[in-house]
Amino acid sequence: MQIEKKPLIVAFCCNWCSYAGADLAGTNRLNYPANVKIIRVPCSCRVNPLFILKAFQRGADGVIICGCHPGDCHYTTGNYYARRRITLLFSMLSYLGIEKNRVRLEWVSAAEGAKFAATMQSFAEEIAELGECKRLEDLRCKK
Amino acid sequence: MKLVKDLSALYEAIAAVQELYLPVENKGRVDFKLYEAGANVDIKTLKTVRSAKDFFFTQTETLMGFKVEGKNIEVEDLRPEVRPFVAFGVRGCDARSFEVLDKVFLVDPVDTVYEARRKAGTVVTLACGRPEETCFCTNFGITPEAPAGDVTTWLTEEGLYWQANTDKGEALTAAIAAVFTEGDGKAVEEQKKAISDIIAKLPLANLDMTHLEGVKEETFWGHPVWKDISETCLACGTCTYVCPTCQCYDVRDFDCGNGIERFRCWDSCMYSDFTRMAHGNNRNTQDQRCRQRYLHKLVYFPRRNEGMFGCVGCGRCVAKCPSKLNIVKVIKALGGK
Amino acid sequence: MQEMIKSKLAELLSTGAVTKVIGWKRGENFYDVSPAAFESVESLADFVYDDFCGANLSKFLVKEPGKESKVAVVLKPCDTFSLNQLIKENRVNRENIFVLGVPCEGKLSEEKMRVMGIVGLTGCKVEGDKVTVETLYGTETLDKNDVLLTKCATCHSKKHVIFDELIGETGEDSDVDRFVGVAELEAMSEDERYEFWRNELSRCIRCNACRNACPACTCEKCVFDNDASGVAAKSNANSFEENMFHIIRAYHVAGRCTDCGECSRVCPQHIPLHLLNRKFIKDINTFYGDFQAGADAESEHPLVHFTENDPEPSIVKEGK
Amino acid sequence: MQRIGVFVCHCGTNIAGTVDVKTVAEMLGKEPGVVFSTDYQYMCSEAGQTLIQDAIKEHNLGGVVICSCSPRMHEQTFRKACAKAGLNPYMVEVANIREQCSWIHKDVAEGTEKAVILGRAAIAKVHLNAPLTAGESPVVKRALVIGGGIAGMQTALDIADAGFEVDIVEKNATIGGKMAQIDKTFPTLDCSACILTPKMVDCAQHEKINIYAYSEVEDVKGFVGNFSVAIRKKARYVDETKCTGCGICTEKCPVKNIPNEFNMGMDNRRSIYIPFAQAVPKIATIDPNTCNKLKTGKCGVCSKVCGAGAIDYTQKDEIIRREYGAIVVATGFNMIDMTKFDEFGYAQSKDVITSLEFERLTNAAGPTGGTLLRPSDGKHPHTIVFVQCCGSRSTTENGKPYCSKICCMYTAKHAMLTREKYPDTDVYVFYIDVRTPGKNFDEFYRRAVEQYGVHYVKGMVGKVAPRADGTLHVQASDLLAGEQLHIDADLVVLAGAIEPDKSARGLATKLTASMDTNDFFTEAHPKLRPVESPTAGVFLSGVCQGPKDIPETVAQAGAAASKVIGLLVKDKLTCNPCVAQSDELLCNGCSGCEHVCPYGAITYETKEFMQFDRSMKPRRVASVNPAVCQGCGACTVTCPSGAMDLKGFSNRQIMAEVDAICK
Amino acid sequence: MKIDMNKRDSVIRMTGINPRTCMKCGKCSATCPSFDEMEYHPHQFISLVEAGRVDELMASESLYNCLACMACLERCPRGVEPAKFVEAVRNLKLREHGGNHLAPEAIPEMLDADLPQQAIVSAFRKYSK
Repeated sequence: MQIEKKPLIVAFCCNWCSYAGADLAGTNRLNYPANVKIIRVPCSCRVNPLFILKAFQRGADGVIICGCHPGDCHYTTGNYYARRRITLLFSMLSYLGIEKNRVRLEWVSAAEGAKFAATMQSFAEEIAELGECKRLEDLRCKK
Repeated sequence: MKLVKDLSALYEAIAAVQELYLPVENKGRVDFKLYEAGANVDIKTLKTVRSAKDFFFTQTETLMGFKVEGKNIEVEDLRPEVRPFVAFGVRGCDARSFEVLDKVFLVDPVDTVYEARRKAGTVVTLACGRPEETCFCTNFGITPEAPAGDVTTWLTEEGLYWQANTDKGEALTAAIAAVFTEGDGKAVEEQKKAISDIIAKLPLANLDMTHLEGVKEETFWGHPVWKDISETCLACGTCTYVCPTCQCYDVRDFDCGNGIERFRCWDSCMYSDFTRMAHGNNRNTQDQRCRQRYLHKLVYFPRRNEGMFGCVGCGRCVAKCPSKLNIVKVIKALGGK
Repeated sequence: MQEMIKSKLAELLSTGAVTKVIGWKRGENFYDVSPAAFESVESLADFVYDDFCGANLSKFLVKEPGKESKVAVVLKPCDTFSLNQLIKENRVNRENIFVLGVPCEGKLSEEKMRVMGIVGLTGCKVEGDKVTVETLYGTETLDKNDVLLTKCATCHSKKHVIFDELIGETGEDSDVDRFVGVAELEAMSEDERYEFWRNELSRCIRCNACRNACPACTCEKCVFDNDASGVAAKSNANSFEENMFHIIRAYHVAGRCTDCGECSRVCPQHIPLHLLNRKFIKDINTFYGDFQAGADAESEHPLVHFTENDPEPSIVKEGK
Repeated sequence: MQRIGVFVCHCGTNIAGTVDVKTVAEMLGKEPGVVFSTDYQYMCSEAGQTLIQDAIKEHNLGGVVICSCSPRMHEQTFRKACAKAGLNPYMVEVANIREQCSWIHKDVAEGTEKAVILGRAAIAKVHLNAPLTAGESPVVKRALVIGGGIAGMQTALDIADAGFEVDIVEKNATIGGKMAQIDKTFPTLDCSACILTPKMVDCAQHEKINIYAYSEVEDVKGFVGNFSVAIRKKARYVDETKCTGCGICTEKCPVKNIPNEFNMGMDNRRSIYIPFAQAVPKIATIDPNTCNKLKTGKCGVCSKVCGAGAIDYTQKDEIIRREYGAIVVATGFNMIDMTKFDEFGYAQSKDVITSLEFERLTNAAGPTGGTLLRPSDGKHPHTIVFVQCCGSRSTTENGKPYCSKICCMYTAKHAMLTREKYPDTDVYVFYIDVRTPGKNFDEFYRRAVEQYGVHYVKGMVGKVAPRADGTLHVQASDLLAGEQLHIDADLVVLAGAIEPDKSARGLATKLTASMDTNDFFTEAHPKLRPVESPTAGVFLSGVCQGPKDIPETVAQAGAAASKVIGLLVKDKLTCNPCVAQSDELLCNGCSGCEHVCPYGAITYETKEFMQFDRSMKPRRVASVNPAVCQGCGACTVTCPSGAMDLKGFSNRQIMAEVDAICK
Repeated sequence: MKIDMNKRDSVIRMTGINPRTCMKCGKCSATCPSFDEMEYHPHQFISLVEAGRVDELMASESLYNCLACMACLERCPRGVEPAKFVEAVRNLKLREHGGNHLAPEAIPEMLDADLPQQAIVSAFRKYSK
């Protein structure tokens, strides 16, 4: 059962657009790395900065948040709030010297299966290049 | 009397035989750090921000683990391996604090982690060359000019005078014998005198503590000082965490995903969830919590420990409390009636 | 000045206009000034307003019952921003508060003196730009700027934004660039910034003084204290928890922090926590337009607001 | 700790092909709390569901994890199945090991490992699930149809016939849409107006249908069953209740040179106009941009000639707010702007026209009275070149990547009709592929070639250049002959790509309905829910969802209507139980959540709370209206103390998933 | 009919365009001003490259009948850019002549202040293997 330890990526996907986009990528058999693991949230605005930090604590090497394109939020405005929150959080992480490529936000619609797969592919490559996340790790979780 | 002229040679020599911890400066703040070559050692600054209790009673200490695999749980002993070490540059007040802590941790049931560290540690104290206005250790019978410890040292113009007091101290002295020369010790006597002169001028050196002798636990319970203090106490843990004698801790579990790490960490009686139990909390309001903190040090602890106060007068809380509330004010308020 | 304030407060207490005053009280020595509550005219004898009244008293109002009795509070200009913010968030009932605005020329820090190696402090006199300090080991004369509290050295406003009565004159917004420190860090490389913050945050003893002093941190129960939150912690077991606590704390007050600087003032380890909050303030100003929390009690804070043209998070990558 | 059952679906070979389902079931069976774990061929089948139900009863399961396809596919199926076995449906979690695992990975070891991890995450979540009960909300028994073309009309008629009230909002002065402009319809060649106008009249006369013509949707609030829509009724400057549609004003108006939109600008109308003779409602409209009276205050001729006294220059836009249970989008299409394709010379020559312009040129009510004449000189064209795929199937920025679907057939129709009416014309059709799937479609196209002698040439036109003598030099490929053709044409007709109406994008935002990259509305499921938008209560009719011809549009319109009827016959809708809830003991009353809630579901009240010293202290605390909350979670992140949490997606649940994934 | 997939791959690499995106509409050939002079027309370049029949193209005069006017590139609805394929086949031909036409060592003496750096880079790219 032991597959080589790859950089681990947690993807928070909004139920209405990005999670559906991920489904579409699957329907179209578009491959992206298996180390991307998706967590379904109702909306990108449901993603609490705590979840992102928690993911790093638990050993994630990259975290990506996907939501509906601005203006297309199923709940009208959720992704606009998410955009502000996430922008500020990302800026703060970078300010603390956390590699800024460790986190990403992408807008992926339900129709953009190809974009979803391509995004995950490129994000996984970026994270692989950065290697293991050392700056936000909790060694207790890595034993 | 043994004298060391080259301090860095001394550090190197100690570090060669044991782990050496000593005060290191970082951006104007001094704390005990593991010695490494080139470290910015600062033994002139009187007080480290954190007290020396960290040597024996660390802020967090992993105790055990539960490794979870499927439906099986395996218990692991995660207590750290303790290696012999030297705590260098400890002041008299902190040295006394170890005795206070011993009363808690070395009585039955003995705290094995604390005991292991206590046995492994050699305490090298340093006389307080420049006592400060926040110091009031003399009220507790501490002699800052000749502090206790396995080894006592004095930093003088000539160099560092060194005097081993215990077997552990002698052993350390023997292990690094090469760094010593002999000095006449005059400078030590002069320094002791100079320190005594300064102490005489310290504003808090002669507190009236008589009203605390032999009182009952409940004597001061209804005193108005608790409400006064709690009114602007922020309920932070600064006083507790800089205090060398505060010994309360919480045992918590951390879920690491694959299992649990059980650890203990300092706790503060200033916190609202301190000693919270299933039924709720013993002390619900901040005045009750403040009362607990000060009476524990001034009344409850001495009653159980032959009059030994749970305070060593280091003055850290005096300097660090964000609201400038501290034990000296309480001592005075209780005395004033 | 102090006497004028005292007599005003005495008047308020004696006429029954207020039943309690929150101010500062003289302690053991020149710098020993505690926030305190005064409930009688006699108790005001200990009232003090001087160069060491750095503490922001607005947060103590949150504890007030918020009904029936009225409380007077003495606020410096920067403290009034905090009060406004608390009113905006319904944490303080404006009707039960009497705000006495007092002018401020910058408060001093005895801790800064200690860091400069000046110890055994016994007395202090401020004359113009100079501060003369008496110690057990002699007398020192210092530049006032060098011993100002960090928050005062980069004061953003000397204007009272909310008050019922002023003693003296209110001032103006300052044109000091308070973001210099943030900009210096931004100019560093990622690795340098990481090292900088590691060095700072690794000293954190998790005493919670920053949180408990912060007028924006008024949660009934902090997530870090709430065992049900999933992120509760009482100590920093490792570097992650140091980062986590300070990132989330700064994040939770982002858009609400008035830059009162209490966090840095109370930190026993002198961690420049205000640099975290100011980073958020600077980002908000840059990304979403200038915003000063607490400048009024109405405007929506930037994180519960948006525009359709807000920048994307990729701006962080494009920037430095 | 819950007693959890794990059910791993093979989905035939869809999952089992790249995921070792036995191993997954075995591995997950070892997880804490899992008391039963198995795999099965098709979990969603009757037998699969029975398997789950039996296991729930036999093992007294408190939680169920199904490792199968996307929860967007079968979560409801499994929830219902579990509910039948007495388990609360919200104690079910689906681990998506098909779309997000087996289908994207080729390596079995990799797929299996990932499936196990996804299963663990679902187990971790179920441990923290709590039984939820859905509330109910009433349904407003009225539907709104946006767009009054054939799609909108058909939908409205079908809904109205079922006995529900329907409002049609049409942005133009009349309903009818594009079909009103078309001359004949393929493949039967019956007259478009003859079949459309009776429907328009039906709409106008139906007692359950109310038409808001010359109106637009201003904003949409609410949610399925309870939409509240503001409709802007634009000022016509004519009192609808008085105008008889006699048309005198449209003859007397002195402003004569306004390009007539109905005839694609190929003739003129007046400033006050009725779009066409059969317009519904047949009411005159003043064009405020060109009317002298409105612009300068001088004129007033129409007012003088109107016998009914219907002219009202002071009329203002009116906002009407109405409640609806369902909304149907039928916003239709337009042809893309052909001026961007300079190779076709559309902007250079009047004789290069679009197909819709060609329709008007051949229509009896058109600018030429139905005689095919060149727009430039009014002469009869002898050589006509039709170009297909103008902008369709193009990945360049001016074009559209999709096939516009209708062009092959209408071009065949145009070519055939031209040859029939004017046998002396040479007709060329340049095509890339001729696509004629449809009943009698290919026969129709072959007739154009075989009986009518239309020259079909495989190849594309590369250049259309106007010559000094007024002819058009057409340079094209004949790929089958391997030649470059040079044709001197009199008329070139471009079958331009069609695109969704520009208003659709803004409307989608108001409706929070999602769109694809081409601005076509996305359907809830491409196969199984083709007339529903993913946004509950919003339905799709006609070309707004994708290119369609008339019979398909009518069919889809009927389908959308039946979905709407299915919704409106219900008296109550079950609400989503995954809503926010506030913990009063933690709430500090800051109002952050109230500000970010898009539905106004959060209100505050002041309550007194006992303090530890037994005194009472008032505090504002938030409460959530579960019927209004839609469960987005915006409030939960705004709340610093975590007082606000979302049922079904709680902080602890999401963190548990994070933990499980990362361990 | 010689199939040479290596050459095909070289052309694809040089153009950076997948010839399979061509939908064989013929618009390139319809727009080509040199159509009549060419043995192989622009759309056929794409088809032949895709089929690996690059040798036929290399042997054909058509290579030099292309004016590089880029009309085909401009008009193509699929972004296939036939002109680039013609250019790529020309380059293949050039490189076939053996040796590098421009050695790296020769470059320094060609440098002068007036010569744009870009010209050297593109020449180097074109004339050396």
